[in-house]
Amino acid sequence: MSHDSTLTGSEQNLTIFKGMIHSARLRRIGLALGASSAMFLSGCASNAPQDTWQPKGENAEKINTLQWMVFPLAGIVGVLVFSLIGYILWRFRDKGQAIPHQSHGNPTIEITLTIIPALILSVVGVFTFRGIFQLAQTNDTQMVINVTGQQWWWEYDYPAQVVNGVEIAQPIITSGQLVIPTGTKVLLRETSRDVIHSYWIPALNGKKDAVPGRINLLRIQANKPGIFAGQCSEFCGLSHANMRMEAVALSPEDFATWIANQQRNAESPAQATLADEGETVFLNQCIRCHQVNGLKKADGTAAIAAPDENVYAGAAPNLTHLMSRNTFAGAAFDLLTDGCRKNVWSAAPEEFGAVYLKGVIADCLNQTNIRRWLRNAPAMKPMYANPVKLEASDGKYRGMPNLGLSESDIDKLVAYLSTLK
Amino acid sequence: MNATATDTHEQHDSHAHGLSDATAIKIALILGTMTALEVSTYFVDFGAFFMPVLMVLMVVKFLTVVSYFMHLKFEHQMFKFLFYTGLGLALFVYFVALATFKFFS
Amino acid sequence: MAIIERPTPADTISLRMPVTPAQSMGIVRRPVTSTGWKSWVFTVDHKKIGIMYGVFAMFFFIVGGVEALLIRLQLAAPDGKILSADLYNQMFTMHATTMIFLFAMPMAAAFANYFLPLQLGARDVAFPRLNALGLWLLVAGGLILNSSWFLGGAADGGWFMYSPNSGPVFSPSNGVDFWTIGVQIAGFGSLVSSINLIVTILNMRAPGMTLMKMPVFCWMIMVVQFLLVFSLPVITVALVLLTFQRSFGATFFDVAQGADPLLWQHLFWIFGHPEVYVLILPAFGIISEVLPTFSRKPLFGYPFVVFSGASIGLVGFGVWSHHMFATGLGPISVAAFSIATMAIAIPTGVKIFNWTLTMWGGKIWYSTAMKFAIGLIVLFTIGGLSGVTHAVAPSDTQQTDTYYIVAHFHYVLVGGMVFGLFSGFYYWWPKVFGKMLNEKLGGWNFWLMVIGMNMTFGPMHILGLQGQPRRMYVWTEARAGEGFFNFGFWNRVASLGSFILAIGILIFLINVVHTARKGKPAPLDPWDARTLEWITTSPPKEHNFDRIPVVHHLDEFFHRKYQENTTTGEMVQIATGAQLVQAEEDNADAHIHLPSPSYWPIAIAVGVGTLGLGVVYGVPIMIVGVLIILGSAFGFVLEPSVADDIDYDPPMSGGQDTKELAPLG
Amino acid sequence: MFTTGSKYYFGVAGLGSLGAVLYMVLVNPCDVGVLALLGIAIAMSLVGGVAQFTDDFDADTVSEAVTASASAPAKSMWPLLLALGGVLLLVGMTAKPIIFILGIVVIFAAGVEWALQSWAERASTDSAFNRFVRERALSSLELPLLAGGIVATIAVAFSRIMLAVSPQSGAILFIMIATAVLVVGFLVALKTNLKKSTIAATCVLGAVVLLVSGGIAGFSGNREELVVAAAEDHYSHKECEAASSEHFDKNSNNAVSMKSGISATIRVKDGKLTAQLIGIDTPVQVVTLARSNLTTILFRNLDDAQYRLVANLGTQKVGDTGVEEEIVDCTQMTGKDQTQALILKISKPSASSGPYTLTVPGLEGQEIAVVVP
Amino acid sequence: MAMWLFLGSECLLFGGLISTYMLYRGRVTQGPRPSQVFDIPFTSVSSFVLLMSSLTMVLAVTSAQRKDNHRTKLWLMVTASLGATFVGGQVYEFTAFYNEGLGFTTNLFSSSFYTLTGFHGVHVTVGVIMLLSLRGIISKDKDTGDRPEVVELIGLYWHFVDIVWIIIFTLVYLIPA
Repeated sequence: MSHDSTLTGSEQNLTIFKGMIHSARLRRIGLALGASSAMFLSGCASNAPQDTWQPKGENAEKINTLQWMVFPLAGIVGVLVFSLIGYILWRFRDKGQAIPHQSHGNPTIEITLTIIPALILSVVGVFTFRGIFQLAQTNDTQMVINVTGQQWWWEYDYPAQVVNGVEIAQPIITSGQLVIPTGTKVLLRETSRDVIHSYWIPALNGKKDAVPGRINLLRIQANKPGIFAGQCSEFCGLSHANMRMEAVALSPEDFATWIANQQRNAESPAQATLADEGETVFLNQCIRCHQVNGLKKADGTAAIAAPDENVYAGAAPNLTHLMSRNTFAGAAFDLLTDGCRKNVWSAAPEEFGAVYLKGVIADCLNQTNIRRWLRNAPAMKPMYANPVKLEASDGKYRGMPNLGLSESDIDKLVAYLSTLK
Repeated sequence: MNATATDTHEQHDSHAHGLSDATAIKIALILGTMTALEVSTYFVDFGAFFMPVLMVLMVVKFLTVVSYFMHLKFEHQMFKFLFYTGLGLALFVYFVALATFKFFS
Repeated sequence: MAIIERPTPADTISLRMPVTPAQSMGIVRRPVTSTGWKSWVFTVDHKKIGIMYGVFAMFFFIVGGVEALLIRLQLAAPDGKILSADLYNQMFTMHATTMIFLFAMPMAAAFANYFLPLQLGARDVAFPRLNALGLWLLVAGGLILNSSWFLGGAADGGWFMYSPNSGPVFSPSNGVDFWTIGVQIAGFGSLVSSINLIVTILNMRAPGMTLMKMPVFCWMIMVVQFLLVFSLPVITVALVLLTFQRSFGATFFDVAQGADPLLWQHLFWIFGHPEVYVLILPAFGIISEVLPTFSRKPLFGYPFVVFSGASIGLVGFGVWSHHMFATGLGPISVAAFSIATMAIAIPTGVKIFNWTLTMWGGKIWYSTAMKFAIGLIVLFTIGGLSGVTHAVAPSDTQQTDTYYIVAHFHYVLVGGMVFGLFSGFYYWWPKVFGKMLNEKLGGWNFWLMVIGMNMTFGPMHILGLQGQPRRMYVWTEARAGEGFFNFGFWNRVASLGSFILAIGILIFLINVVHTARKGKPAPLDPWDARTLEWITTSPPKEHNFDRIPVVHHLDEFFHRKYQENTTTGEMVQIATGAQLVQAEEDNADAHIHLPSPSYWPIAIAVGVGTLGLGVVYGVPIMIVGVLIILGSAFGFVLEPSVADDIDYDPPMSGGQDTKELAPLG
Repeated sequence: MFTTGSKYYFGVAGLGSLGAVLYMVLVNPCDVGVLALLGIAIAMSLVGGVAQFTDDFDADTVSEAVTASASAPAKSMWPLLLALGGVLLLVGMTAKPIIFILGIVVIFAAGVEWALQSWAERASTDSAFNRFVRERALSSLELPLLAGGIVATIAVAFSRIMLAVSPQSGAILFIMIATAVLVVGFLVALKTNLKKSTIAATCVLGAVVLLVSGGIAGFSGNREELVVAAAEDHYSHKECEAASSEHFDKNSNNAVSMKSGISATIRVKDGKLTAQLIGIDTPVQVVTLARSNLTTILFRNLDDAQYRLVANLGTQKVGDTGVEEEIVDCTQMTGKDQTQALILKISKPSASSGPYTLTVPGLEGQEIAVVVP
Repeated sequence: MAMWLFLGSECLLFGGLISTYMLYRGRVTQGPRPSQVFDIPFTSVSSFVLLMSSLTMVLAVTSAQRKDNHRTKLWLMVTASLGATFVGGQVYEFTAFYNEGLGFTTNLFSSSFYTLTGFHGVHVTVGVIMLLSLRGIISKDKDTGDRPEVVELIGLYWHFVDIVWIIIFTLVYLIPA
């Protein structure tokens, strides 16, 4: 069926204008064209990752039901009104008739025409009312994830809890891709560290703003394993367009595997490898903001990042399991090459978990993207990273600065980062 | 009182605002008393009546000044409409807005 | 024939004052020039002010249009390179701000200023000098807003300017300062002129014109002015809070202190939603004049149209939070605002039905003005229906901040408001300039705009439902999808459409130039119109009416031309418009008092502008601004109510026949 | 009485001494500026005295000039004021910027007045008309500025008095001043036979009293409590002990007006400490807070005893000294059924300097753990 | 009429400022809280003063309607003096609060408090300036002309400032105590 009955409306509207000057026959042809084109359009099943009409979870389905009620209704009303207008425009065109009787109206008709829309709307209103309260329900939640937005990426932290019988003993921090188990009612507690963002995975639920200082609740649930795209949808400054996110649904078993992996600390690469040298570069540069759990400084103490001293938001993505995610920099860029990405996105639900849990294997690593990023991040994604212009934020960056790394450092870092699975 | 005498005398000549100097002074005294009562809540514990008493006094004072000092009571309907629309809208809009911040819970 | 009586040169010299005061006194007198640039700058004539509003608005319509075209160019293909992220953000912010504050509101004010007194049968507005003040404040605001382009970058926080993104840390350039100041000043201007217009409507109607015999255009303008009077102070509060935070370090939106960013959103939308009706209702008023004229029938259900307009205004104050369904208000608030939002669809629907039924049984003349009016009905209905789809709050959470919303409000504002204003251009052009706009070019203008508009904004419905959010300086192939509904195709269509729309508007400008140079002089009553503005010459004289008309009917002018044949029930013409105008001239009033021009409105506006710049650039400039305001405000108040006789060129004698000022204007 | 010329000199002398007093009050009593101003005052009084004595040096010519022509320059004090402005400017350069600014203002005002006056004098040959011109041109500026000046003077003088005296006597004084104004008003209104000069004298007297006492008060400085308060700034440090603190807990109240955006609510009921998180329906004992995130926590006391909520957020190094300092934040003392808000931003993970806890002094052994990953 | 419309509009302005204050007065992370700095006896006197100035304004208006220039000027002066004292009181209050550690940028309470009462204070000041100027105009211009209306308009404005203070006094000062 049509995705958009208003589209039918605009088709219709063009039709009407034709009808206005031409004959009724043409108008009828136009109508027929409009109807058939609507059917044609609906025939083309699209594959848009952010389509709002392809719900993949309970709450999105509830919304979709309401959409299926109100859109056709609006379409029908539109068609009726436009038909009436078209008819009037043709019937009462100036054919040389006398000046019409100066009728000032007809209260019966008017009251009727006021009551009819009121009735229609009150029916819609009842369903809306019910829908709002259903969507706000949280008391049967099975899992909680804290979602924090900042310019221009999302952080997810999973508090210690037991999900579907699997224990998350230590809090997990990840970013960009939200991983959830299928068939589980997951509650997102959203907030922000700087400006207002909005979390929106169309396939799972409508959007909800992440407001600094507030906790907003959004419940999502995925029916089947798969990956669902989203995009920050509240204007949040310079790189708003590059603040994306993905939600990954894994079967409960796969999810347990994922959790087990996330609970691991990173291990240092073998001595005297390129990756080992990369670790040194990391400890010199990246650790200022990016945490890698388990990473130790040369003196053996734990290396703890201090993003609060360098970045205005006070946080930077935790890179401990970077290669378990498919994207980086606010899910704006792929860690996977195009081919591998396609494999993940088009994987059938049954095999999706296996494909996803492989992470970014060496063959699939998108070297171009990650190297470009390390070479000059702000050039790839606009950010406030020019130290000269940071007076207002006490010299703290908003986003990642250009680190001025040498090509060999970049080689080493890439080697090291690939070990962070 | 001298001024009052001339005032009542001339009252018919002036606009029909119906507020003589004497009445104005009486109203001011009443308003003063109410303010004193309000202030007393600071020194005396009114318990559960604290908020309602203050609110009622505030509203009464407000309306008294508006009706008599600003003689809105004696003015044309249109003037009342203009002012009270603004006032009513302000009350409605800001009450609702505060309610969304869970101000009253 | 009445004239504004001026003395003959023989009366000039007053022996008491041998020195010619024109050389000596400059600013202490009221200016009196009636030609040249001074006659415009210092004018208090509502018609001249109306025209200046129009010119100003048209200029910014073009500016905003160019900004829109740049935006569409950037988005025509994935990863657009025409604008940087920063510039794009400034562009969409200023596009919205310009179109709303510097085009739509001034253009509506242009129509209101010009036609309100004419339709009411008045000689001028209630406070002519305040009227001029409103205009010049708006100009000051507009200049300040746009000067930011050249002074370190324009505002980049969106026209909604949500905190904390608009705070000093997240928008470090001066752009937001200029924005708050500019909007604030323009807002003062609107406040001043709206108070003026309300008083005009309530006090200065022609004898016999009860409120329910007043043209619908005046009604809609009155509703709009009430909306402005009661919503502008709210945005003033919001802007003051933001200015204090940015310039003086206040903490209002500082989350670290415990502030709640939603405060801004509430204040903004308490203003912002009535503002939507401020934009659309004048257009409703215009087509409520155009449709009856060209259908040769009175408006169907006049009281219903009036009351639906008023109730739209009233309910419009109770629905602001539907812009905030996704902000986490809690289900109760969302439900309440959702229902209220649906309720507002009812009066809107009533209007559409009444317009439609006005045409029923009529004798429709498809002039360009009528075409635009019909275009408004159809396009606005589309926008209205898509509006209903997001009054359903859960559905809105999928649509808000996507291109679906962009499509919705452009159908409402371009399809609704702009089409209404263009309908007004074609309808009233002969009245204002005495020449007919070319109908053939008008046809091109209309059809290109219809096609362009639908091509631009129609596809945005699809884009939005496919999940393309707004305000993104690029869109990416990775999220574009495949098949018929992919982003790429429809974005290209939209960009193409925007240029067609632009060509349509260009043709209007060509039409204007063409008309000015070669246009036919307009007949006195070219459209067989219905309301009082046509009972005088085109363009109207400075004093509007030779004789203040006495009103007996709604559509007075029509009823003076036609009478119902009591037996057959047919309307029979008893006089032509030209005859009626002649009759008025023959029975002109003897003495007509009009206010003198004044220096002070523009002086105050200069002072306010200086003060505004001072907020950005430092206290000394502020002091200068305050001094200018103080001086000119007292000059304004103390100004003699009558220009001195000797100020006239040639000077005039005696006081009784001079121009006269409305009290405390 | 005084001759025309001497009036101006005495006027300037008066202004000079007034300026000196103001300067002493506002800027610094022992400064070169005071000397300069007093010098001007004395010099001008001398010259004024001479002028008075010699009948304006040569009275005849002056009076002749005035009567000779209506268009002759009228008497003007603007040049002198201009000069005074210049003096202020010079003094200001050596002394205080405020004098400098005052000088600029005076010069500006005198310049404008003078220019307009001389311009008005040439407007026509009719002096009445010229006055009219001058007034119309200037009253729009003079009126508001004069009014503004009066408001400012009264406000400054009055507030200095209030700052100097104790709050109690301040309130009484305030009542007395207001009553005096009212009473004088009513008296004048009722007694129509009062002489104008009496009224004027009363007003002048009132103004002088206000100004002089304002000057004295400003000179003697703020009352002691305020000085102490300004020095100590005792509301700026939080005292998080179990006992009530003198300043921090003074008049504590539970006006947590805005209850939106709350992340967690901590309750004390029957001596038990529990935490409730938004979105999670069961009470918890461990709270996970995201790093560097602003979190509002409500503390609600349902017991009779007074408690406060204390957040112990580990330690931080103080500068380069290597000394570890505990980071503690807390609410005020909270009485029964009262609520207080605590706004936290924790920038270090609990792994680095934890563990973090929320405790209530007086309820030992109970705590809510805070985990910051 | 225009004045009433303007006052209706001002209702929304002060409504917004009062709401902002109400919302923020309890959110204090540092520095003093409302109940710690307010000096209720003093502010009560302020309120009385403003209330009485409303009375004298009424008297000025009635005098003007009687074309009694002498009393009009007198009551205008008295009203202006009371108003100026009120402003002085506010200056005192602000200075005292500042000394106690409550700067404009200290916390949400201080920002919203100073903005609200400052806006009101500016309104009072503008009112006093208008009163004094009006008095000056009446002195200079013997012709009363439309003066009663002008006195009345300024009176309306003055009373409005007073009713705003009635609300501020209760909501801002008395309630948190």
